[in-house]
Amino acid sequence: MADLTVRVGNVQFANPVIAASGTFGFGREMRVFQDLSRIGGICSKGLTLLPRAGNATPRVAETASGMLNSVGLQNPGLQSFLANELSFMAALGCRIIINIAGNDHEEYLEMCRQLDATSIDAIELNLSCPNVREGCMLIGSNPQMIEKLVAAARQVTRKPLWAKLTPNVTSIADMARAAESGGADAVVLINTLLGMAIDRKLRRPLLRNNTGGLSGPAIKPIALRMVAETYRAIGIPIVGVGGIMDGNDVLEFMIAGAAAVEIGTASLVRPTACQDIIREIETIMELDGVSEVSQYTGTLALWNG
Amino acid sequence: MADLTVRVGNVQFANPVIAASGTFGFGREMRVFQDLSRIGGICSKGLTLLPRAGNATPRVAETASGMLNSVGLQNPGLQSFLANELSFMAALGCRIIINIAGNDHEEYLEMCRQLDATSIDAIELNLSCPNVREGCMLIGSNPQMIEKLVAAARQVTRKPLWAKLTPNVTSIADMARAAESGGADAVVLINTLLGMAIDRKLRRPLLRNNTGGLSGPAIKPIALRMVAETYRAIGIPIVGVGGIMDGNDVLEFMIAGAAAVEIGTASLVRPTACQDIIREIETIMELDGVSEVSQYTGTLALWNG
Amino acid sequence: MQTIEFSCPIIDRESINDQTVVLTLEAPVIAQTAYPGQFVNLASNQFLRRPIGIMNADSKKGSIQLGIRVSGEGTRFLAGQKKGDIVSLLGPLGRGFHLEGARRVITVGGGTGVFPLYFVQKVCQTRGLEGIAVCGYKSRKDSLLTDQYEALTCQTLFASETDDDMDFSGHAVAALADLLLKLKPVPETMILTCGPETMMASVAALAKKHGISCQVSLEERMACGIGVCLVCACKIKQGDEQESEYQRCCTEGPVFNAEVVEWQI
Amino acid sequence: MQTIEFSCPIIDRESINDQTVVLTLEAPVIAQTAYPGQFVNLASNQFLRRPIGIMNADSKKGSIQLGIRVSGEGTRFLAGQKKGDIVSLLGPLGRGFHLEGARRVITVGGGTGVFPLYFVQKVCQTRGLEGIAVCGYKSRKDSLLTDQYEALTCQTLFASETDDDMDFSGHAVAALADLLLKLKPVPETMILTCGPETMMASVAALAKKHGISCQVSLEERMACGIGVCLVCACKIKQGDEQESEYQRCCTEGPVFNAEVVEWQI
Ligand SMILES: Cc1cc2nc3c(=O)[nH]c(=O)nc-3n(C[C@H](O)[C@H](O)[C@H](O)COP(=O)(O)OP(=O)(O)OC[C@H]3O[C@@H](n4cnc5c(N)ncnc54)[C@H](O)[C@@H]3O)c2cc1C
Ligand SMILES: Cc1cc2nc3c(=O)[nH]c(=O)nc-3n(C[C@H](O)[C@H](O)[C@H](O)COP(=O)(O)OP(=O)(O)OC[C@H]3O[C@@H](n4cnc5c(N)ncnc54)[C@H](O)[C@@H]3O)c2cc1C
Ligand SMILES: Cc1cc2nc3c(=O)[nH]c(=O)nc-3n(C[C@H](O)[C@H](O)[C@H](O)COP(=O)(O)O)c2cc1C
Ligand SMILES: Cc1cc2nc3c(=O)[nH]c(=O)nc-3n(C[C@H](O)[C@H](O)[C@H](O)COP(=O)(O)O)c2cc1C
Ligand code: FES
Ligand code: FES
Repeated sequence: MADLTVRVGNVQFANPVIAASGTFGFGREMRVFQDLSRIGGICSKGLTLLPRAGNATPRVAETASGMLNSVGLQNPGLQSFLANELSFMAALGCRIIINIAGNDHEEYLEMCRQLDATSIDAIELNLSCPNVREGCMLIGSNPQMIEKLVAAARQVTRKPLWAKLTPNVTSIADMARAAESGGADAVVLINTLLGMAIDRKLRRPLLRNNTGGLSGPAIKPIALRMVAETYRAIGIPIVGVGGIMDGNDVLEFMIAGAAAVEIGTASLVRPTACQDIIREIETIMELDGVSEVSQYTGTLALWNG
Repeated sequence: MADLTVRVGNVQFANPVIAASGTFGFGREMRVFQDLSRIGGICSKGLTLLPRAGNATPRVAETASGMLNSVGLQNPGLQSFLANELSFMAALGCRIIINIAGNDHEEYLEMCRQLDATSIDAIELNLSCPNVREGCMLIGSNPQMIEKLVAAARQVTRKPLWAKLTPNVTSIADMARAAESGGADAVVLINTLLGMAIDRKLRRPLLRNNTGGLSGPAIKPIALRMVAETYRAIGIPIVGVGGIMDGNDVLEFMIAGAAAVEIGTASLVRPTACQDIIREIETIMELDGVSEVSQYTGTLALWNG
Repeated sequence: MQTIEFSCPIIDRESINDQTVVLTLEAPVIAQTAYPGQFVNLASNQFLRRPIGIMNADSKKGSIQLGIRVSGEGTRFLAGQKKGDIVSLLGPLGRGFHLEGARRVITVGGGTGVFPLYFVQKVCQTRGLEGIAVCGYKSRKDSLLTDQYEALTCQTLFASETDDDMDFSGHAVAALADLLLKLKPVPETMILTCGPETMMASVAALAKKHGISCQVSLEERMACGIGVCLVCACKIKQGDEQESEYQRCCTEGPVFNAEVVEWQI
Repeated sequence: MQTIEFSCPIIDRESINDQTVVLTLEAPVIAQTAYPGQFVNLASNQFLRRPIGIMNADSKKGSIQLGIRVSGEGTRFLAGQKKGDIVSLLGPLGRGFHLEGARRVITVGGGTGVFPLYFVQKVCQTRGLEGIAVCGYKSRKDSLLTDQYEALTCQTLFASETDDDMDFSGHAVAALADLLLKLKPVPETMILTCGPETMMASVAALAKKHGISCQVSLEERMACGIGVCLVCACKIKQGDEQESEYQRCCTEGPVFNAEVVEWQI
């Protein structure tokens, strides 16, 4: 039997497949499609300190091999999550990562404090949501702010801290190094690329928020490059995300340097994606004659010259 | 009859459709497929001061709704171009833009000097090629260097100067503003996004150059967003590029703020793309009841609130 | 674990007009449980799935019907599928119309809105409820399912905005207004509507004026259709004092009580 | 303006084995002008076109044949096309084999390389040239076009790496070496080869040893196929002193004289 376990820092996962934030809710709806105890982990929808209604609709536009979303962090707020959802998630039997976004530094810290006492496995600091005005991408495109925030969070919680970074920057490696310096346990690459779709007849953006985040296979080459680039720049683990649709994609991300991966948009078009992908990984490992999936991580041989 | 003429600064084009650098050669091969005197203009393959052999192969990888290329500016060098290709291009009957890339500041200037005496219609400063080690993207991701280079080029040529910018930056508007401050006549948005494709079996990048530039419909939402964002930041015209496949796409870019557009990858999969797209624009204008195509430019009504 | 069907063969395909087809799919599990107002999310040759309302379900034959109007690439592909082709779909999804306690059910459909409401009238027939179907079209040429509606026990009222040769000449809302004036009121009457938002808002206003309860089927752009991505938000009014909140069209909807809907028009 | 055909109906489709088909397309203009070694660039359900060598052209019937081996999504789609389906293609593209001045033409094909070389032997037959076709396969099960080659006037030599029941047991290169030893030399002999790069390099070395001129058909990943994108570069040696330079596989090639090729292996 293939050994699918991976470690991201001190946290062990049954397999490298984690459901990405914002594409799996809190797991409730997905139970119908697969046995959630068998996937590596679930990352919650992005939570904020106070409840957020999110942006006006339309919030989605289809693009070539991808989609734009501008949900804008609609969520019930941390308190309601802790009261109504956490125990449900905690009972699912897979690793639970909580994705949090703050309007400012202090909001992030307050959420970290509140999560410290819970049973969750890691906190994912969303430094990359392109659909809200404050916090997030503003912090995530500034290395000083990243380092400062991660270091401060490090002080208020013992939970593993993952920094989820935005690709909308000149140097992703600089951002990842900042997160590492701040004491992050892992970086998560990538969130969505800022994009726009236009309705020619109306001469209006299709999204009511004007812009949105691009996800799906369209962005995979960019994500893969960022993982490979960052792998050479930092020592902490990388969780790879962006356009992963099948088991082969997962292994490409691992070869590029990812210790584990997150599956986002794939779950929206194929609700059984996570489960299917785990099976596909097993099949390919047999084909490749690899017995431990973690052996793929960082084995990319660059061409030189 | 619809009026398809557009102006980019002082240069008038018969229509907004320009063949993008690197996807149309110097026009020779494309004559078979269409009457080149009827397209708006042709932008040459990127030229360097000295001949360049380009990168090792494979130089292409297919991706979801796009492709990666790592040609690496293979070209015969400016001198050979001037001796053997320019007169051919000049006789085609459409606007001719020459795309140039330097290893350093001085090489750009030397090429501008040499082009000043020719009959070409504009110089496109390639500040954005992701496939070469020096110049290009390094300059193009630093506002100070952009401004300095454009200003210096402004001193050595009276030709219209277009600055072709890279999307691999945190703020495209900052780069465009720098080009404007330097005295550019237009900015061209966008060149390719840096990406990677991996061969799982070989655990090697598919491209011999490891990384390549992502083009095609996959990147259209990013290009469109950058055009719309930049349109609000600068006063000089924008030439829109990135994933344009049909006439509707052209008009979306114009609505977002482009005065004209360039067609790249579309010509590779459909050699008649430029011609077809011009026809499609005419058809849509009739549908939209618009008589002058330039009336589309910058008419995007953003949602507010 | 609830079964959610995936690959369904097309067992029949009928062209309704040059833009519209009715596909009959073999989908026994969906046919068993689906009720009017629910939808399926269909894979096509495009990236995202496409939500289509369920037009009919035959639990005996194990088949469902979908009425599809070509409005872009995805529906063009789906409408072009042939007998024997297999489509991937998820369903039944969402919350449909509640008929509990109804005695008379008036449906008001506009355009493709007549498709899911056909299922409503079919169920009324089965349950022996009085049904009145108001169907509004641009013109006779654009009319859909008139024969099928007429074959049901419900009373039908076909309205055409531009032609004089249907039952009512004018908009479906005007037809309803006319109907409600002439009709002898019955307690436990319900108005169910599906169609363009402006039409549904007017129907809802009319229903309110007459004191009749009203349910509307909203349309929002969707991705997952199963409640996880939150792109399909609809503004729904809460209790009197509270602000309205976003609910998921695909999960809490697509059918809502008209009173709680905050119209976007 | 030269006509470049676009939409060609498939008029015949033959399965060669479970991975390979031969498609016959109606393409009168290409059939008229194509010569062996040229290729077409075919649209599929993937983003980029797919280059496929021309296996045969019948100028009277106005048709061409393509031999396609499934190696990924694009070729799977193409191989799955049926009679009557229309494919979009560009061609004929590139520079093929030069047969001018030849008296004896030896073709050495490996795997799908036997497809374009069939066209060579067909032309040899028409022109009354002596033809010898060496075709190498993994095993008899993987053999391709043996009947078709046998129906030509050329001498055939089928080599199988693993089976003993074909003409030669061993690699195509070994078969060629054997042949060249036994064969009475004729002036103006040419060796034309197409297949895996290692095979072609060995064939070229063997030809050189025997003082026979040799042409090879290179394969590079392509995008446009028409010479504008420069992704398909092949390293080609210049005059003795000069460095080798990149030439376009799709335009200056795919066929090159073996001596100028700088092998990448
Ligand atoms: C709950 C529900 C039930 C529906 N029932 C039916 C039905 O029974 N029959 C029918 O013909 N149509 C129905 N529709 C509309 C149908 O989903 C759209 O016409 C279809 O998605 C358009 O896809 P396209 O590729 O043809 O068009 P495109 O415009 O190319 O689609 C691009 C994107 O926009 C979305 N989109 C476009 N139009 C709509 C729309 N009106 N509503 C929601 N999303 C849209 C698509 O899903 C896709 O993501 C229903 C929609 C919803 C939400
Ligand atoms: C001049 C020329 C003539 C050819 N003639 C034939 C022929 O007669 N019969 C035949 O079966 N095959 C032929 N091939 C190979 C054929 O083009 C590839 O098998 C095909 O492109 C693979 O596409 P895919 O989508 O199935 O595979 P994928 O691996 O999914 O393709 C991905 C990308 O890689 C490229 N690619 C993959 N393999 C090759 C390859 N071997 N050579 C070039 N590009 C490749 C594809 O074009 C595509 O861009 C020829 C190739 C060239 C360059
Ligand atoms: C509808 C939607 C909602 C998302 N919400 C969040 C979020 O709340 N927090 C976050 O960090 N990322 C969010 N993301 C980004 C994804 O987690 C992921 O980083 C991105 O979509 C790229 O991966 P993919 O191509 O596999 O989808 C969201 C993505 C989508 C499509
Ligand atoms: C094969 C290839 C070669 C290119 N060469 C150049 C070049 O020499 N100079 C340049 O400025 N851009 C070059 N580009 C970028 C294009 O001009 C264009 O900016 C980019 O491809 C995005 O547009 P598209 O999606 O329409 O292709 C090249 C693109 C491709 C695909
Ligand atoms: S469409 Fe995803 S939540 Fe409704
Ligand atoms: S494939 Fe474009 S130049 Fe050869």
